[in-house]
Amino acid sequence: MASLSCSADDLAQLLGPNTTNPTAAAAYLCSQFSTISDKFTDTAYAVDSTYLLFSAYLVFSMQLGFAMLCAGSVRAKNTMNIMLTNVLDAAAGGLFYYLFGFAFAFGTPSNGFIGRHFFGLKDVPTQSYDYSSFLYQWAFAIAAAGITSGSIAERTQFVAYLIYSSFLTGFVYPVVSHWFWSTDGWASAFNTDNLLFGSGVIDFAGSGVVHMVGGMAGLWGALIEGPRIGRFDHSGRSVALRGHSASLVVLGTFLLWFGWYGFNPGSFTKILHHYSSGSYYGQWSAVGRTAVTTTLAGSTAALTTLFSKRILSGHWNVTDVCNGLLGGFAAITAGCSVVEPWAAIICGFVAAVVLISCNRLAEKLKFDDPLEAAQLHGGCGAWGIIFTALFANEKYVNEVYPDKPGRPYGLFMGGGGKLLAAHVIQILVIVGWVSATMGPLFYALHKLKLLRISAEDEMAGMDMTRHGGFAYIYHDDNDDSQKPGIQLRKIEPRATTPTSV
Amino acid sequence: MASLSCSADDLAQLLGPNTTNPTAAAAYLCSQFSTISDKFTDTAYAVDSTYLLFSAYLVFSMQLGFAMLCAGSVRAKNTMNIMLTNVLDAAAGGLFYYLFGFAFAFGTPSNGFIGRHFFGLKDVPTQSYDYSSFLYQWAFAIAAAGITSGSIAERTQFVAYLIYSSFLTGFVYPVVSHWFWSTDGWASAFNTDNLLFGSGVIDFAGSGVVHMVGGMAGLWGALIEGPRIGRFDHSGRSVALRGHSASLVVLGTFLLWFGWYGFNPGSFTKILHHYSSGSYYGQWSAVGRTAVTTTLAGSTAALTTLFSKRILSGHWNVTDVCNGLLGGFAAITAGCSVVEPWAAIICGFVAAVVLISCNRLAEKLKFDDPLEAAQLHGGCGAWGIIFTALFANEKYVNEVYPDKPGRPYGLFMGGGGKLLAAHVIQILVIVGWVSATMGPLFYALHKLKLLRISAEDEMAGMDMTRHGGFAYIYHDDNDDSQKPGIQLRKIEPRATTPTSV
Amino acid sequence: MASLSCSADDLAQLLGPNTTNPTAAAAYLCSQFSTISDKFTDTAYAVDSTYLLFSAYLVFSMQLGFAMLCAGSVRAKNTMNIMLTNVLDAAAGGLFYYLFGFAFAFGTPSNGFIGRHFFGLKDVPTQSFDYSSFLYQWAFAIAAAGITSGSIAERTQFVAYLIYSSFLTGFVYPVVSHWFWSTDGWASAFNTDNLLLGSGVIDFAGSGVVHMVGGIAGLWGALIEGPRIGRFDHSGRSVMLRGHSASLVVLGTFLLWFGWYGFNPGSFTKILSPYSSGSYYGQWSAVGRTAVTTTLAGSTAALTTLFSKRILSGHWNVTDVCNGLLGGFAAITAGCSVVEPWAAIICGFVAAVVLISCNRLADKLKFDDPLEAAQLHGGCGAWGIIFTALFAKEKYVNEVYPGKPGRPYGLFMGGGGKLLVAHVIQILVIVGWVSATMGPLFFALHKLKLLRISAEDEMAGMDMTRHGGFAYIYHDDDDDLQKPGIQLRKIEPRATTPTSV
Repeated sequence: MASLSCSADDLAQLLGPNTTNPTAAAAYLCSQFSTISDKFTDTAYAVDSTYLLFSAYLVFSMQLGFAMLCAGSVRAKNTMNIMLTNVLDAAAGGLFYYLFGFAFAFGTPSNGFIGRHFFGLKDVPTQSYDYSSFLYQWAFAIAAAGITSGSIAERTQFVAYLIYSSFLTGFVYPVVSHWFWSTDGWASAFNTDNLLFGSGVIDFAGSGVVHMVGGMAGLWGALIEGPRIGRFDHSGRSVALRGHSASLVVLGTFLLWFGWYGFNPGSFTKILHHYSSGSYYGQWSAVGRTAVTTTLAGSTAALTTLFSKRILSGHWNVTDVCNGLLGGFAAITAGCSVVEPWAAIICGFVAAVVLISCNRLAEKLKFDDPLEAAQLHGGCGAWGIIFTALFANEKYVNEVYPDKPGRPYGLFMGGGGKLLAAHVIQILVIVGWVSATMGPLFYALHKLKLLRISAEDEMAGMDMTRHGGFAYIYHDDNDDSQKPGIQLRKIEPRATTPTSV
Repeated sequence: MASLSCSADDLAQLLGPNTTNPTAAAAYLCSQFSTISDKFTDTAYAVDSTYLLFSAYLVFSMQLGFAMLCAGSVRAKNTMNIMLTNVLDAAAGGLFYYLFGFAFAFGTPSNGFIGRHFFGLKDVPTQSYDYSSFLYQWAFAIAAAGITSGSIAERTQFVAYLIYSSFLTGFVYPVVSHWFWSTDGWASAFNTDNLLFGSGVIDFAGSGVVHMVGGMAGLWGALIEGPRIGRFDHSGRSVALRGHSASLVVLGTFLLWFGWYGFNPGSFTKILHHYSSGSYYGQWSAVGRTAVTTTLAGSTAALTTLFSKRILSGHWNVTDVCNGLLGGFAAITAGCSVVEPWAAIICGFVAAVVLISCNRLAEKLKFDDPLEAAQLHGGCGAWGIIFTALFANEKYVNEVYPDKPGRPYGLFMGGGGKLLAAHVIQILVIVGWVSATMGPLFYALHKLKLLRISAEDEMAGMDMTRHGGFAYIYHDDNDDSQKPGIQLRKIEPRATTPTSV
Repeated sequence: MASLSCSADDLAQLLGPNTTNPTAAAAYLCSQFSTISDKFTDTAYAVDSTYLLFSAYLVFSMQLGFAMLCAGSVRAKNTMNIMLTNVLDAAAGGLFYYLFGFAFAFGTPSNGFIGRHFFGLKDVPTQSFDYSSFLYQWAFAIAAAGITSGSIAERTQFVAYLIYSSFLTGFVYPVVSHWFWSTDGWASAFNTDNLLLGSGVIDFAGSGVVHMVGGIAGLWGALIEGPRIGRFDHSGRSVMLRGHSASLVVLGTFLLWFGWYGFNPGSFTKILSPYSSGSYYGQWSAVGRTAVTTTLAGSTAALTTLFSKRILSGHWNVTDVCNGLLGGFAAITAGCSVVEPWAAIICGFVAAVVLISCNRLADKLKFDDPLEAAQLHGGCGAWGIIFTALFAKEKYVNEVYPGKPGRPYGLFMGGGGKLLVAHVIQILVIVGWVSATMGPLFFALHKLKLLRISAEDEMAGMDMTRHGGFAYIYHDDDDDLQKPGIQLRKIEPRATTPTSV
């Protein structure tokens, strides 16, 4: 890349002694170029920060999406509970990620396992980490916790929730993101020293780091808690406990789709970065391509699910389509920046199949996950990691992860099996790490009777017993408001005039 | 515009033979300027791509707005159906627009009628079309399909929906957008060869291309299907079938408003474009002005509707205000970038009147459109096209559509009638083309008994019969969950234990 | 900061007479630098406009947040009413702010009390005010009106609402924003002539200008109207009148959080502004820091509220947590750009305590504010103003309000008490001004019987009596559809045919 650095000495010599004051002329010109160079630096910081901040805001809007998706997917009697967990994911996550999480994840210089600087944002901003980086990474961290809360919905004590959520956002997730995304991480593709298998793991926006971590944590939680009462009947047949509002599910899904445009294309973190200066093709094109692959993977997965479910269950089901869509997104997240658009279609198609199979398997094993979060984020996330190792395009890999020419790329694209090996290791390591940390935690909570609510509470719904009342009051007994103190009772219709919703 | 191109020969001559090495000095300086020029190119691409991508995300959020607006405007028993169509608009639209749509619309070089390159994004990115352009145009395409789905809501078979939606997004809409927006389009104001009436059609963000196309398609669909059961009683009087949730309507309307800031100002596609370099007035001001005209038109239409409806019907109606607001937006869309803010107020006022009149007319003709989509997007869209031809400001027209000085502008602004003639032709051509393509399609579906659902299904609601159950379950029969297999039954309250919300 | 201005004369002399054509060579080089300088100007305008416009869109999305929060917090029978007021805040606000408001607030040159240019955006754009500034300020203005509408919800005549809303958005709020934000304002920290106490008021994004104004206006409205029927029983005990949908409350809260990233960081209005050119630390870092302080203050307030309410009321309450969160945001708004992240945690903690205390006090005084808007925006807003005067950091104050070195800063940071005095004056002045304008207005409306609805209407709900029907119809009586004219009746369950959801 041509630079604007200017040597006044050289230029003075070129102008030569016949020029009246060559030194001053050269210094003058060089100072102009240096000013220009500084202004370009400023511009790049401003543009990239704008890009990163608005991407962070989009990713944050996914938390709203999760809240609405979860709320719509549970029964009305547990709506307040699940929404409170989602609000607190963001709020408690904000504090813990500020205090420890960001430091564990990106504190540099550090060893390959865990970061050890930047606690409480000390010494930030630096050359490479500005406040906007923190905000962006925080939005990612709370997404992981949000995934897990879906798996254990409708039957978990609120205190247990507070404990696991802090632990996940503050420690488990940051360590994983350190491994794969920090420049010091042992498996990071950005590692400047030595890359795992000469390649490192290409988990661009976190199919593994975010989705599998959240999904695996949910898997252990749901496994240890066991299914909700009534989810499997006495003869062992699966009974769908449908969520209370499909409108909220669709609202949440669309918001997640909207936010995913911050999640995937935003993961470049910089947009003013040329691949060859002065050309129309640069990182801005790669960002656009990432948005396109994301869209196509989700769309394909949605359509595949639509028709598969039509064949399997006989009706056109909107909540299944929404889950399929999200499965496609979770899968493309790892490879979104390094695959061709046509490959994204394959990714989405397989993701839908993976999700349906995982759900089948879960039913067989009597595993109950109200949001299908373990299947969706765990299963499709794992597929996404494999997919990337198969379809990563050489040119794109070298553009997105520059300065190491000849690095391995997708197996099916002729790039050999090294990337695949690295990615298999990623899956194993994530499964191992999350199982080794979250599994014992959930088990300890279980043994301490802190994990699952009582059967009576579960039947009555947590909103009534723990959260001060039901989430909805659609009918109004006007005369009730006259009666003192009837505040948090369960609303009982009167026998004489049975009311309805 | 001053450029940074630098001739080393010229500069060497200026420095002259007395300079020690004039050639090298000149080459050195010129290479610096060339580097600078390249960096400006990079910056412009990055800034414009950022602008376009985030605008595209905003436009995408309109799909969520449509979904919520439609969901709230239909009866509860058809909520799942209409939301599924909105999700699939986006998903199926993503695939079809990727495979054909974008190619038909913007594939260049091509003839004036239809594009023929870029199938499956082959050869993209080019100098003029990057991935972000595709994403932006896709978000527009699915909006057109979303409009139509509102017109035929609550009574259309799902299969019919899949067929017309693919056809509209994949062929009908792309061809129209080619005519008016592609540089090759026969009526495009960007056409570099010869402009229709020396002017071309100024449909900046698509009052005609998007809204009228969607509205006209909906008109034919709703006309061929006939009104919903119960919409007009035996004596022929109109009976309002109110939607099930005003909250969703307001949510959807606000989201559409939010997204319209991507739709209208975003249609500039570039923001780093000066009108005279170094001045505070440039395309960024025009972008801001467009956002202001959009806001004012919608606001005026909302207030006009509020007071008109108060006089006509006696109450302050929020859903009518929402529709009025959207009518104002649909109307200003064509001229948003080329009119003064005060003209936008006129635009909004008339749009509200047009919408009320169209609704009156529809009732007279026993035309039933659950979302008023044909009236709103068709009627107000047509008014918007006329409005632009009357009020387009000379200065703004020449800034937004540069390099052709002396082009016609608004009739009332002294610009002559040529623009009006071109715009009347636009209306006729859009009506003709959509009628000639979508009319026969709907008619064929009708004849094949694929269009309308059976009367029984319509009475029961499509959610129960086709989509696996009702969208909402606000009450919980706890004991039910114990009974096996009661999964998708209609929930019946029992006389013995009346349950409540 | 080094500039790119270039003197051809100087450069010609440096090149000297031995150069063949020194004048031409110098002119050539200088024209290149001038072109470059112009291009940087263009770039800065484009980047800053992009930043400001998207921030404005985010702030606009807060209106949607308000609408949903208000809708969920009132009883179902008044949903249409409150949502209509929120839609009209935006729409009527758009017109009035265009016609007068912006002129009163920012019309320059003017006196310290009120602006007097830019009516109907005449003479805009100027060097300092572009259309995008108007759009951004409009989004702020409607937020203030939105706050007030919450305080007087469920019992106010719609006409009264229209009157106060226009008056507040068109006059009261613009005058306050002129005082504290315009370069001419008598208490503005941007005032170029003489600063109040050598400091001016540092109300960066409007804890006082927006939140206290809205809150105090609401206080007077709610005080004059008195509590809702049934809010305090005969023995004077407080009876909760719970909102009808916690899902809408959470949706609204998250949208407000999302929008607050436009409100606070967006208030810089420019992002491409280096503090020292060529460094990684510039206004973009300050913008990011502002987003971080905002996040931390809200998060801390949410957690504090969660545990306080658990102790006080015995359950984990999601709507209280949402209110606490918003209280934290309202408080940090004044100082968000000039405090350290750790100070934001203190800010949020105290804000939660302030809100709880204010609510206690309100209960004691039998003051009824359905949204807690007076307590939240008034109380926490006032705390935010004090907080800023205590914790504003010297370095940040001088970066954000440059050009006046040695200005006072936070008392606890060693900056002396002048800032605190200025901020106490701000609180007094805002309370005085809003009381002197909105108090008499509400009182006059009250005396004219235009303020409060009749007791019968209040019991029946305004939707039924004024807005054409109930907001929700979750059950469908299919046979009803056949009967003509049964349109806006209250839905009564019938004993004979038990209906379902």
